[in-house]
Amino acid sequence: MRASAEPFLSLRGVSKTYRTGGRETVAVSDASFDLGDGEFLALVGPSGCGKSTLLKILAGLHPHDGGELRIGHAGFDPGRDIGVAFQAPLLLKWRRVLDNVMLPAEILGLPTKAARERARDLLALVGLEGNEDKYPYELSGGMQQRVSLARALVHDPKLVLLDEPFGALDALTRERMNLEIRRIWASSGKTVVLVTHGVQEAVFCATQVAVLTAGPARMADHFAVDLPEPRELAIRNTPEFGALARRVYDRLGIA
Amino acid sequence: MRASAEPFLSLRGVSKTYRTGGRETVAVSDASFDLGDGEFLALVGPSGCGKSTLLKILAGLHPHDGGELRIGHAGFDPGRDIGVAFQAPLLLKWRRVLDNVMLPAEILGLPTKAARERARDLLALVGLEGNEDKYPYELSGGMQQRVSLARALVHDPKLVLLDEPFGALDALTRERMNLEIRRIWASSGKTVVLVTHGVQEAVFCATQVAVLTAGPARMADHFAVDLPEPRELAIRNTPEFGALARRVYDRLGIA
Amino acid sequence: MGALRRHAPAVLAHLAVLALWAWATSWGGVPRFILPGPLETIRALGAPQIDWWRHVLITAAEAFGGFALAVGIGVMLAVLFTWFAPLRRALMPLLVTLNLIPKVALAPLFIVWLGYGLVPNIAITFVIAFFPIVITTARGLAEVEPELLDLVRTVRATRWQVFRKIQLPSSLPYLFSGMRVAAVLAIAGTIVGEFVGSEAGLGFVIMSAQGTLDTPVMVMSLILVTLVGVTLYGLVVALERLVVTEDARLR
Amino acid sequence: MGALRRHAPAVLAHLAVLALWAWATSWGGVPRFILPGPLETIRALGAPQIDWWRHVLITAAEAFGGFALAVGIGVMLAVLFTWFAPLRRALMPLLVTLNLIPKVALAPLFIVWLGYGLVPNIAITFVIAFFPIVITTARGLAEVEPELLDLVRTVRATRWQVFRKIQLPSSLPYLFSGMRVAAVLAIAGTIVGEFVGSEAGLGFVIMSAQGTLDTPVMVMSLILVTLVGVTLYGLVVALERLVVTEDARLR
Amino acid sequence: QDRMALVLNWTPGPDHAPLYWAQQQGMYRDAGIALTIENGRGSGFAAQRVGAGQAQVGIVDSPVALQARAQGADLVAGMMIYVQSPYGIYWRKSAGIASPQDFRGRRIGTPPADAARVMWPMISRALGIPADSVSWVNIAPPAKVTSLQSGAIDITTEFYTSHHVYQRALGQDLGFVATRDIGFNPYGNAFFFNGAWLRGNRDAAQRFTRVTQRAYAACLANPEPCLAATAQPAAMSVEDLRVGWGLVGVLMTSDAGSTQPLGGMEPARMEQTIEAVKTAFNIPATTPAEVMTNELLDPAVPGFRGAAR
Ligand SMILES: Nc1ncnc2c1ncn2[C@@H]1O[C@H](COP(=O)(O)OP(=O)(O)OP(=O)(O)O)[C@@H](O)[C@H]1O
Ligand SMILES: Nc1ncnc2c1ncn2[C@@H]1O[C@H](COP(=O)(O)OP(=O)(O)OP(=O)(O)O)[C@@H](O)[C@H]1O
Ligand SMILES: O=[N+]([O-])[O-]
Ligand SMILES: [Mg+2]
Ligand SMILES: [Mg+2]
Repeated sequence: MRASAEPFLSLRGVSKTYRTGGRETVAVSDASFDLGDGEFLALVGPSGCGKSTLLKILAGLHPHDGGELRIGHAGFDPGRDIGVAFQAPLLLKWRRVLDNVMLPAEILGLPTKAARERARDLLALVGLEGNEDKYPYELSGGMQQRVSLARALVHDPKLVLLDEPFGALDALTRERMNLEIRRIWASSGKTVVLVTHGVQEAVFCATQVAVLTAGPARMADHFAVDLPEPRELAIRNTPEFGALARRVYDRLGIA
Repeated sequence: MRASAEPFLSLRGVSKTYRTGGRETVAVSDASFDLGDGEFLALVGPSGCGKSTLLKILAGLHPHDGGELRIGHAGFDPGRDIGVAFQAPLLLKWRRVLDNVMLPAEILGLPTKAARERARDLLALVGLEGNEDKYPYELSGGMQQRVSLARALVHDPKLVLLDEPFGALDALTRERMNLEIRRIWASSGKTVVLVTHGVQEAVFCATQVAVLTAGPARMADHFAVDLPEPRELAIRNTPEFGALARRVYDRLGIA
Repeated sequence: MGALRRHAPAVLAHLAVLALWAWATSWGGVPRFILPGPLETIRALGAPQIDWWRHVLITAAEAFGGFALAVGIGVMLAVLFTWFAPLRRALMPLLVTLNLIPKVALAPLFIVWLGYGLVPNIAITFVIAFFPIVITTARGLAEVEPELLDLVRTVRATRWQVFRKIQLPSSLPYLFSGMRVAAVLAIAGTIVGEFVGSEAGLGFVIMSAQGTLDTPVMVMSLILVTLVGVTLYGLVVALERLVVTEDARLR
Repeated sequence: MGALRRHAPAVLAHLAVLALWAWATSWGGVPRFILPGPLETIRALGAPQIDWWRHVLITAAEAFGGFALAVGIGVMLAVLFTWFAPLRRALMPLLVTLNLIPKVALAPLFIVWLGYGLVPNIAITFVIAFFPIVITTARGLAEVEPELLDLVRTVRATRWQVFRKIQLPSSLPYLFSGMRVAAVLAIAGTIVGEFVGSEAGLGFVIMSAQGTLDTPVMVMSLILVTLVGVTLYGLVVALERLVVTEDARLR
Repeated sequence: QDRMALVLNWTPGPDHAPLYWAQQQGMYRDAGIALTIENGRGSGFAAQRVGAGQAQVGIVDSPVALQARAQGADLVAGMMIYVQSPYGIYWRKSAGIASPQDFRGRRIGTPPADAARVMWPMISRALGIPADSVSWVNIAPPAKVTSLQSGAIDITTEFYTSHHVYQRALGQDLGFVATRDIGFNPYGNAFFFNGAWLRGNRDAAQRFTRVTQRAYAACLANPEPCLAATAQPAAMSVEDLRVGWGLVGVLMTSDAGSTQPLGGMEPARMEQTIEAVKTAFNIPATTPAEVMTNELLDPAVPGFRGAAR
């Protein structure tokens, strides 16, 4: 597999409690796992179990309260090498679609021309060619989500954190996006963490699946997806795929 | 079936073009269908095809450019009898969860005590008991979406318009919500229009499925779901269900 | 403890200014007929001919009254402008124009027409303070997310309900920044009014003291005016704390 | 055509005020030593002893200069306050307090310390106009959605980048409502400054005319001051149109 | 009771002490006058308010009243207060000004509206320097003393009633000349009535004037009760009022040889005042008889013969 000697990502007993208005909400409790370089991890778990929180901790946005967290090998720059697509599209309403995608590139000071080229390519890739000059409010929900996905990739980050990036997409577009993100991942050696509610999607996309429990995010299961590469959509009809999906459903308590 | 003599909802060649910044976007073109009283319609179609636009037209928020639209029988009051859950949760950030759910009831001047009771019940029903006093920012994405769903139902509307209300939910919660919304629908005689990207969800929940084409929303297919009532989750494993789902996948161009 | 910590820097900054004042008037060589020392200024409180308490109350009444009017009428105008676009298009530019006419120069006309006393001074205060309220509130109402308006339009909310439930709460940050500015202007307006015509109030005392170069009385009056202003401003801030939901993310 | 339609109500409203003025001074019985008629006022433009153009330019220079300073320094302060919370906690209350001291009463100090002329008047204008900028901008910066800040924090945006790319654009509606208020205050500040000490400018002309009860010259000066103000305000509105992305949903 | 409003030339000061004393003693009430005293904001403002009929009588500097008449304000003087012109010119000796001769090439800091400034053509003639040998800068009234003391300006003009303030601030460094001492002596502040009201209410005007006249006479004779009555409304200390009242006495001193009662006006002096204003403002000609009347006064109250300077 792609994983190198020491893990790319390593969590040991990471936890996080929100304290607001006198309330305490334990969002993540004792999250521990390793992820090798170039792995594709799918995070699955019930609503409110702390997936988004965990992702924000990985993105360096929330300090965690306890435990140890290590990201990247030597030469990994958390400021340049992480790309995030949040659960909400979070587009800047005063910027056109293309300029929204350009945002991380601008901030990192990447060469403008090349970055614009890449932004256009990514927009085409997510099926939004011709919408570059629109403002966010002119887009449908699914279109906004795809802009946000393109933005997460524009600076070619080594670690890509995706929080339900396909939640607002129809089945067909979603399948296409699954294939695209896998293609990008496979060709670039990126490490990807994908939060998703689609069990089939998780198993199809990922090389590892982590299932979280309700309440504070705690690992209920974590296993490697040993399916052949490259994967075709048809793989979903194989018994091996079915068994892995069944395992996730079981852990989630779905009959 | 539940449908009475003249349809509850009737569209004839309804169309809608957005004109913004010198651009024209045809969002809905020539949408025509009837829906009987107490039916449950699922709208399925690719991202950006005009589903949300159509729903907003039904909600009376966008004037349509052409065609004819009729909603409700005599005694139907569009101001009191429609409940909408938009694609984004749209919670008021200065109101607590319970007060967010109360909003339509307040505006309609419903008796406060009873409405609060109902709001609490609905919050429990969507799995959010204990979160009544939180502010929206303290909720996860899926939790916000469920608050929005509860809000759409609090004033007991006759016509319920739901725009991907389960998009941010995990598989298990989503199944539960499917069962709950069906229970409410079956026990109250409401008419429901549900926009969804889940083909299985559409066939499982609805009595009618409309499939829209890419580009401006035009009907690609419209058929009745003749599955027995009440439906159990297990029905999804029957060949009848599989055939109907297959039909939708085919229309959407999914192999 | 938390409050003490929070306010300590502000208190220190104020004390620093006081210290600077004390220094300037003792060793700094600023002559007393330009600026008296702090002690001398405090002693002015004992001046028998000045009923300080009465002057403070009159100035406060004018400032608070004019401010309250400004908020009430300002918000009302902003709401009407949002409801009736033609009204806005007709009156807003006129309002701007009229506001640009320097009030200091108009003041004598005010008195010729209104006379002087509590009511005209409240009127002048109102006229000077209400503009920021209209501007910020109108802007706040206009900036409300259109999606939030859709939310209540589906249940055919009345204009008033839309305002009460959506527009007002979501534009409170605008309204309150307008109110903070208006509080400062209200104080200035009251003093301008009292300069132009009055028989009592701190502005009146300042004018009398200026005539005889009684700088301790003058500076004491200025301090009291400022305290009246700080009180008004403090009330605005307190109301803001009370009304605007603390978004814990923002602090 | 659209523009004409759009501005027609405002033009009509202004004409109505002019008509009211004409009526009041002819049949309305307002004596000319209080308010002269429009014709007489216009005739004041021919007064040989007044170089109107020069006075207008001086007043405009003071108002525009003080306003530009107010915007620049006001925004800078607001940004510093957002970046360094202790600075805000120490200086913001002091700023409020100092702003509440009535500037009209401080006139003697201004002259003693700054002298008179163009530069001191720009300084007075600045002092009076910068407060709304600080208040509204600080508020706007604070109201930025925290999620949007997260967005750029993942790529470790510098403070300056966060400001430039997220905070500034998203708080422009606040900044511009502050600038509108400040434009009005700048005009008032300039006139106050010219009242306190000046050798030229429209405030100077107003004072001269008040002394000789030359009401036509006084009213003409007021009109010109107002026109200078309308120009400044118009520039702010034009800049706003240019800079703030028209959100088609809002109009 | 006849209702009357009196608008002062400025906020209450020593020159108004007799009015507050008389009011306190109930002298107006006893004469059938319900009097309200309104604060003013300069003579021009008082002239406007009386001219517009919103006050029946006001204290107005005579030249200002004459200008206001030319603009259509119907004003008639019924009692003179400052028989001697109050205009004074003040300078800082350390600025290198030994006498008014040294004014040449200097700037005088004073509001444009200042009476001495608008009368400058005549004052400069009296000083013996060309009118255009000085230039002017606007300094707001409350800033004048401090500006002079701090060196922001070298010369200013001021009513003599503030003489003590300048003395306190500059002491030995103060240079001063009163225009009345160098031959420019127009009438100063007087009670001006609204002409139309006066014609219809001669009796009330006369009762008002006589009470006022007696009050001024009484206060000149025995100031202390008057000053005590004024401290509160003026928000000024009795000490300051006492010094100021002394200066008022100087200005109220009758001309040598005049037989006018207290507050009475010499037509010839009024004629000179009109001439001065005409020269300065190019106003239409008018006669003393149109602008003044001595008939409201009680001839039995003698003119003030002088105070110790
Ligand atoms: N800013 C916050 N302040 C307080 N509590 C919060 C905050 N954000 C999240 N929470 C709480 O933390 C828990 C985990 O939230 P999180 O958003 O991580 O869930 P999630 O797994 O992403 O859920 P979903 O699938 O619904 O998006 C929830 O109980 C939520 O209410
Ligand atoms: N306010 C608007 N102004 C201009 N164009 C708009 C606006 N809203 C939607 N559109 C355009 O109309 C089309 C239909 O949008 P709509 O939101 O109805 O799609 P949808 O079917 O709901 O898509 P999704 O599944 O992604 O939510 C899209 O091309 C979108 O870009
Ligand atoms: O102040 N006065 O002009 O009398
Ligand atoms: Mg989440
Ligand atoms: Mg949609």
